[in-house]
Amino acid sequence: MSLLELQGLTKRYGGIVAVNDVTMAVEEGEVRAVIGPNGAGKTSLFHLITGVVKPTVGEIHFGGHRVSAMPAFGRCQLGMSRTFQITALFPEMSARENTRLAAQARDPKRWLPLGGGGVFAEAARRGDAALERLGLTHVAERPAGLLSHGDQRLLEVAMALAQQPRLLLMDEPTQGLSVEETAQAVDVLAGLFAGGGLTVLLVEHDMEVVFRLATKMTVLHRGTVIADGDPDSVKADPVVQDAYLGGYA
Amino acid sequence: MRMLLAVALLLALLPFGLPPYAMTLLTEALIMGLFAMSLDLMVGYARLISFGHAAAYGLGAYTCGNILLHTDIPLPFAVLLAGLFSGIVAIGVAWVCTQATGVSFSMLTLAFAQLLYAVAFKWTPVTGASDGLAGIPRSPGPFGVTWFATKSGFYYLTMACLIGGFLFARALVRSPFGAVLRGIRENEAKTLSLGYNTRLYKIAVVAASYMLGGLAGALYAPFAGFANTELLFWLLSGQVLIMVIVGGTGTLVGPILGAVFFLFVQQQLSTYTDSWALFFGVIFIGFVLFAPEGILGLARRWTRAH
Amino acid sequence: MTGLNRRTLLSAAAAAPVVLRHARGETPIKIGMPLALTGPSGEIGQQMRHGAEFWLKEVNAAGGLLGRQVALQIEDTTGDPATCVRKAQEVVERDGCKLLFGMVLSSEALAVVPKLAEWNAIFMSSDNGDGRLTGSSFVPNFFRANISGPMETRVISLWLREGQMKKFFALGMDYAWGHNSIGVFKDEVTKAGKTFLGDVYSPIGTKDFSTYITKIRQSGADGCFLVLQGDDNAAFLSQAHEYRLSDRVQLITSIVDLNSIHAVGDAAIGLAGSTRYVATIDNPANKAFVADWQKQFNALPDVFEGEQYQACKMLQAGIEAAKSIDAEKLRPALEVATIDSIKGKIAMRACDHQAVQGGYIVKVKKQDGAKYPVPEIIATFPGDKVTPACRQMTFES
Amino acid sequence: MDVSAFLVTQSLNALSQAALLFFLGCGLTLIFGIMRIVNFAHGAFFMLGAYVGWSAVGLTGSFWAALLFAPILVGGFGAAFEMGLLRRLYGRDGHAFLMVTFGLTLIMGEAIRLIWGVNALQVEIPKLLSGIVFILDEPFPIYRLFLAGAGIVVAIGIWQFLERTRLGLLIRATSQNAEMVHALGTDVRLVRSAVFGIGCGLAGIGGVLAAPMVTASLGMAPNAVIDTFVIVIIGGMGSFLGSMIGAVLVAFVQVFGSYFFPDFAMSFMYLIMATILVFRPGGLLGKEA
Repeated sequence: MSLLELQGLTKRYGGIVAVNDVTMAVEEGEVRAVIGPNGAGKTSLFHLITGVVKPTVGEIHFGGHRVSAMPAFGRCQLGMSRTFQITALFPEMSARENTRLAAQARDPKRWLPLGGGGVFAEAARRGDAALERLGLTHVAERPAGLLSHGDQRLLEVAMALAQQPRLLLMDEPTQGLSVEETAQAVDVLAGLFAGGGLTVLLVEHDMEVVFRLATKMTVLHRGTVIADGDPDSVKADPVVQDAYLGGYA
Repeated sequence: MRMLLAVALLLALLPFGLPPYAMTLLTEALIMGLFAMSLDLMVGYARLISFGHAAAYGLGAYTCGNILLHTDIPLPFAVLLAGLFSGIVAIGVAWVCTQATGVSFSMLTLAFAQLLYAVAFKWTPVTGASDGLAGIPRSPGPFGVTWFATKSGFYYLTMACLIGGFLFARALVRSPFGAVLRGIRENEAKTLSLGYNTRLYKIAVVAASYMLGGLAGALYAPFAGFANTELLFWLLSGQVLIMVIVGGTGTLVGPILGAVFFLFVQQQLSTYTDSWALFFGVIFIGFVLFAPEGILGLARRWTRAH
Repeated sequence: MTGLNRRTLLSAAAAAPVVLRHARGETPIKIGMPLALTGPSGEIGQQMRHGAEFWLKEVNAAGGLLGRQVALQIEDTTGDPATCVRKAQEVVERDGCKLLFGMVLSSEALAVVPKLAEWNAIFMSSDNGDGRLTGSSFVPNFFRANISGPMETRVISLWLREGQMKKFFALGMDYAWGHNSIGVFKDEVTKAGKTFLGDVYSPIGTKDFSTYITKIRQSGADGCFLVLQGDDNAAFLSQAHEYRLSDRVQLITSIVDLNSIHAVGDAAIGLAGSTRYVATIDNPANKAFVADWQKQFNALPDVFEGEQYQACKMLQAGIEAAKSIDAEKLRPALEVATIDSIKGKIAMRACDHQAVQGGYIVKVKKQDGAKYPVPEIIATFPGDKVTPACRQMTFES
Repeated sequence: MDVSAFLVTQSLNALSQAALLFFLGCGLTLIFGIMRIVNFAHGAFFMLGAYVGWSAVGLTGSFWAALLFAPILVGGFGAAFEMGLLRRLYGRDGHAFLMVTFGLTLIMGEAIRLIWGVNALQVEIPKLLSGIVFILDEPFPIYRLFLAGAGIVVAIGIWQFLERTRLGLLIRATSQNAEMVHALGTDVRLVRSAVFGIGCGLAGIGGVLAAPMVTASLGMAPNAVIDTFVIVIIGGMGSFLGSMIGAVLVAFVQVFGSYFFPDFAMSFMYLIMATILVFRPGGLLGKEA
């Protein structure tokens, strides 16, 4: 069984069909990118998977659990961690506190109202390890709100990593970054994914980024999956070429 | 910690140097301080701006008043029980109010408090309606000890509640639970997406806040010897919110200072002039313009400069 | 040094300047007066302050009491019982007041009276109407110089017995005073063989009285008894006038004061009711009082000004008889105190500390040349008919 | 009295009360829509309207002059307050506005007490409106008909103002997206001052119109501000139409509630508010929570 399975997933807003009968799967260990032109339904699909919105029709299974009606925080507890399209951090906390709070969410004693030194120590250890992996140790004590854009994006990834997720969901990880920042961020991410052990689902429309990072691709067009496979075969697919990639390939 | 000990020692010694009226005022200031600090748990740590915190105070006061009037439960236990009761009621209140966020949350808390106010006006057997409950005794005990009923004994009881409440609140905000609250304060959506069921945390903090606020109200009833509907009125909710802001939100100590400041300044001003409200208003606006971080922030800035 | 010694020393140090200032005589007699000077009841509080200050000037000009000057320590309570308790405690503990005036609202008084024994202080009320203060909530250190709510109602019902009206309805503010007064009224009119049709209570702060006016009209009553105060009273009278209610129903109010009349102007014309004090009472003491008052303020004294002055005179009589302000000595003296003042002869009653006094019924009429309508006395009733049995709120006969 | 007469007169009466609530609520909601702040001092502006109205009647002898003059003065004062004080605080959190407007409430209340005294002041209904008419044999004050009419006229006026005029367009645009309006070269600060002034001016109209019914008194502000909150919350903060619906709903509930269930008159308003917020956290016509 795949880690994440979507079956016949449909989301309608009034008369508009944002996601139409999508069936796809994410296997353990793959880095899958969902691509598609603006309005293809990428963000809606992402919201369905993370639990921000509930599907009109269809089922979502994650790690063997049916999560279609589960609230967002419940899915996180099963091992989904996500980053946002517009960076979402705790701006007044230090980078270290950000990752610590993220790691704490995986601790069964995360709600402890008194004491909790052990919880903090364990969370800090995981958080620091995540900062290290993304090369952010040198800014660990700085308030997150004062970091550069690039570092803020990476910090968000570090927060997700600190949760030791089974599935890392990334919504446009290079959105809003300058060309240089994008290049740097992609380098770091590529290194991270190359290390293995991570399962990633990312939504992105910068094709260069996608081809650099993804091992599998799903192409959405008007809410429907029009192609699925490894990057090379998708790139070669005439339907995809016609619908989206245009002159790129 | 050393600072806390010093303050506790100072508070403990004050009864030996202060005239009785100042003791009375100080006792009330400490009660108000506890009340304001309880609200800071919500406002300062989870950005839950309550416009109806008088509900906690009034619940505590009426509960404690009824316990003392109708049972033989000793004063200290009655106070604790009333605080606990207020906290339990809060779970229901919070469950409803946390359906909403932002201004709507504030308004729901206001609606709830005003509903309680309206109920208190009609539920004569329990609340005494518009007359309130008068002649609330300071029941002796435990073990027949009557010391808590004396002026200084009651002061020490209040002090113990304040310090205990403060230690509890401080442990709470420094715990893993408190870390999540700070997350909610800074970015609730992100906290939710990290896998925290934020609504439960909010309900829990409202309950803790109501419990301490109820404790303050529970102290007030035997302190003044009466409880009436004013203790549930929105004006008190507004005042305590101002105390928290004047003192400095998210600091626990600040709101206590804010309450003490509020009470003493009002007391002094109103002795000198009928127009005390005018000066009071000017002071608030002055704080916003010149000391946006409140009394505590002002004090910190001052100590840094010197 | 023990705590006790240190405290004594501190208080001695604090008292030192006062001693110096009054080196020739004794320290002044301080009377604490917590009052609602601001807030919704502020107008009554301000009247009480005027009345007390007027008396203060008079008594100090005549050499003070027991050879000591008298001083008032006035504090604003905003009409909030919690603040009132704090302020009362403050004037007692900080300023050393053993005598108290003031406390506009009965809720304030009810909150304060349980503390009087602990403070060893005497409170002379000039305004609190709640019957329970001299009834179920009676405490030995409380005295009431004014007419209480049940007494006002009694005056009205005595007047109604003689009148033509048969059927009555009542509207009161939804708090203790309203419920108490209407309870007495219901009792009284039923005993007089008349019909009580029903009652309704409006929440404090009601702005629109139209539904209540509709109810009054629908009831088919000849007369409607009103127990309203302050803003609510003014709003009701304005709106009753708007609806021409008084064309059909005689409005009878438990208390007629100049302030309300001034607030609603011609809308008050035709209103009948009891009053605690009115400047036109015909006796030499009142004539002198009104003349002096007019000289000072260029206005007529209003209800609470007169009542406060009378309360001051009552306390004065007690102090002069006891030759002390100590509660233990003053209490017995006050219990038998009598004065002949602006409302004639008035005697304090030992059994419940209620001053026995007559009541007045006035009707508001248009007077040529006057800016506002004026209340005119149309009936008076003697004290023995008006004052309830000891510690009771109901009446025999 | 027959049932239809009762229903008609009480409904008309509820409409007249709704008009008064609307003058308050509409201003508060406009201000919230533009500035995202809760103006605690709104009740104080309402009260100021009543007192200025009283003085204006005294000076000019005309209620109509007062109705013109008082809102201008109150609105001007509001705009001045916005320009002098509130303007410095944009970008700060909500606490700052709460404190400043609460402080202003205290200052205005006391200033009014110092200027006009503690006694309630009477404003006479103008001769033209002081009579009663008979509706299905039930007497009904002309002044209340006038109030209901004034409410409807002002509501239509504001609606047209928001829809048709340039300033109205700017106000709507600013409440949608202030940065965009700013980027398009309009001085958002002026829009804010104008809206704050208009909002306070509307409260001032309410004050002048309420004075003949309830007299000008110091208790007006605290009572008014809480009612106003309720209707704005019910309608949805920032929604003009919502404040209208909220005002009508609250007025009808109060009038009929206090008739049929006088014991619960005080609770109704809050019960409705809580119920609506639980099911629609943003209010009836509010956008979000």
